[in-house]
Amino acid sequence: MVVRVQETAFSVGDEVETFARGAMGAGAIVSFTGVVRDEGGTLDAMQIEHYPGMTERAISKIVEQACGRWGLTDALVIHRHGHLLPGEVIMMVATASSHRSDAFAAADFLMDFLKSRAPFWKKEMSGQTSSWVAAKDEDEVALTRW
Amino acid sequence: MVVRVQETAFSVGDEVETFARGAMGAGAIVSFTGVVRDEGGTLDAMQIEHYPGMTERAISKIVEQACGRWGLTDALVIHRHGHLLPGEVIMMVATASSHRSDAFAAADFLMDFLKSRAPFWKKEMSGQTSSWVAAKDEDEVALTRW
Amino acid sequence: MTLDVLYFAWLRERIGTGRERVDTEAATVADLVDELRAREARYAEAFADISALRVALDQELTGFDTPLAGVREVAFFPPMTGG
Amino acid sequence: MTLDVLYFAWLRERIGTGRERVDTEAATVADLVDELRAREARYAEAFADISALRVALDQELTGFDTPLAGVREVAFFPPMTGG
Repeated sequence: MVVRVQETAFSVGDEVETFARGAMGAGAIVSFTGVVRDEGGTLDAMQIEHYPGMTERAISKIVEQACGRWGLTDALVIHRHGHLLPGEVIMMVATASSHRSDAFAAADFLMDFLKSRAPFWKKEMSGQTSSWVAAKDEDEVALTRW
Repeated sequence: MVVRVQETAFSVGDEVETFARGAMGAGAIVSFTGVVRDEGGTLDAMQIEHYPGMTERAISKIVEQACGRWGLTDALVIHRHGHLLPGEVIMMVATASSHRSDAFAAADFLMDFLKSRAPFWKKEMSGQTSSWVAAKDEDEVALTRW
Repeated sequence: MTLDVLYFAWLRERIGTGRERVDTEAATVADLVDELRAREARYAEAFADISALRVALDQELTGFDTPLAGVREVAFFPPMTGG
Repeated sequence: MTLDVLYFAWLRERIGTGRERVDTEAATVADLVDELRAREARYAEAFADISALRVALDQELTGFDTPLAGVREVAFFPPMTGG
């Protein structure tokens, strides 16, 4: 189980490769990667604020829940903060399990909870204006699935 | 949309990296990787037979269904055949979409259909014995989810 | 008509070949299976329980009651185990 | 008691600081919010609608009716938008 909160960019390919090599006994590996969309060319940049200290704790708690519930052999969460450009990777999760349904469910669960229970706040910058991304009601509703 | 059926090994990391770079506008990328398990040290090797010609057609049809149903911006399936050792990657799928729920659902769908609608047959080799892997009833049941 | 008949996995091993040309007047897949069964014990054994088998005509999955008219390639195999 | 009070995202921008020390005898988070609101217009505006806000005590999410006894760090912020 690895949780990393960092400002620097990372290579999804390298992370997935390393994770897959380390999880060879598992059989099933699922990864999710979130990328900054350019919103049809209107987005110049994204700023991600977080709550140092609480961020790592909150994510670790979510990952522990997932590991316990689906018997994961391994899990990885990397989330960036700071200044990001369209096309840059914001975050990724990876899960490893003996059963593909468990690996899928756990990755889906991690994403739902990271979305609205990990202390990150996104701000979008377009030209002279910037605005905080509002949480969506559907993100809160998604948690009731689990 | 890329479908590859091949005997040679491939790097999951390289494939995910390339896929993610090509799918930058999408926002959400999900990958699944299947690895040969060593079954507690009892499995020496796995032989995967396929039906050349039909394999590519069947997978392409499954991928087209997924793309249409979830509005994917891109999809990738790579499936190996031939002789594989424990720890080797058997296959992977990747999906790209604007919405993470669509990317997850499409990857899950692809796996369910590749499992029992793409003409591959696995044979497990342990010491002097070898046996064809039997299809599971649950794999057939899984298709009714969609 | 002459068909290319293909066998995969344990069916291929039990019959002893992966591909053969078959001259037949069978109207449906089931009729063809009956003809094959009548050939030799290894065919009869291989096709003993067709509920354990799948069939593709010209590389499209289908059922055993499908007519063979116009078909060039018939493939028999056990349920698939991809992924 | 003296608390570290943290603000994030638009709440931080509206209040004009990300962190301050607050001397208070507030029994609950809601009481603390009332005290902050009474300070200045910028606080009153920022805390106008607490249904739009979340609170963490010592880095654990909680509700506005939670007692502050024993707490060292209080953080207020809008709903999170990670992932």
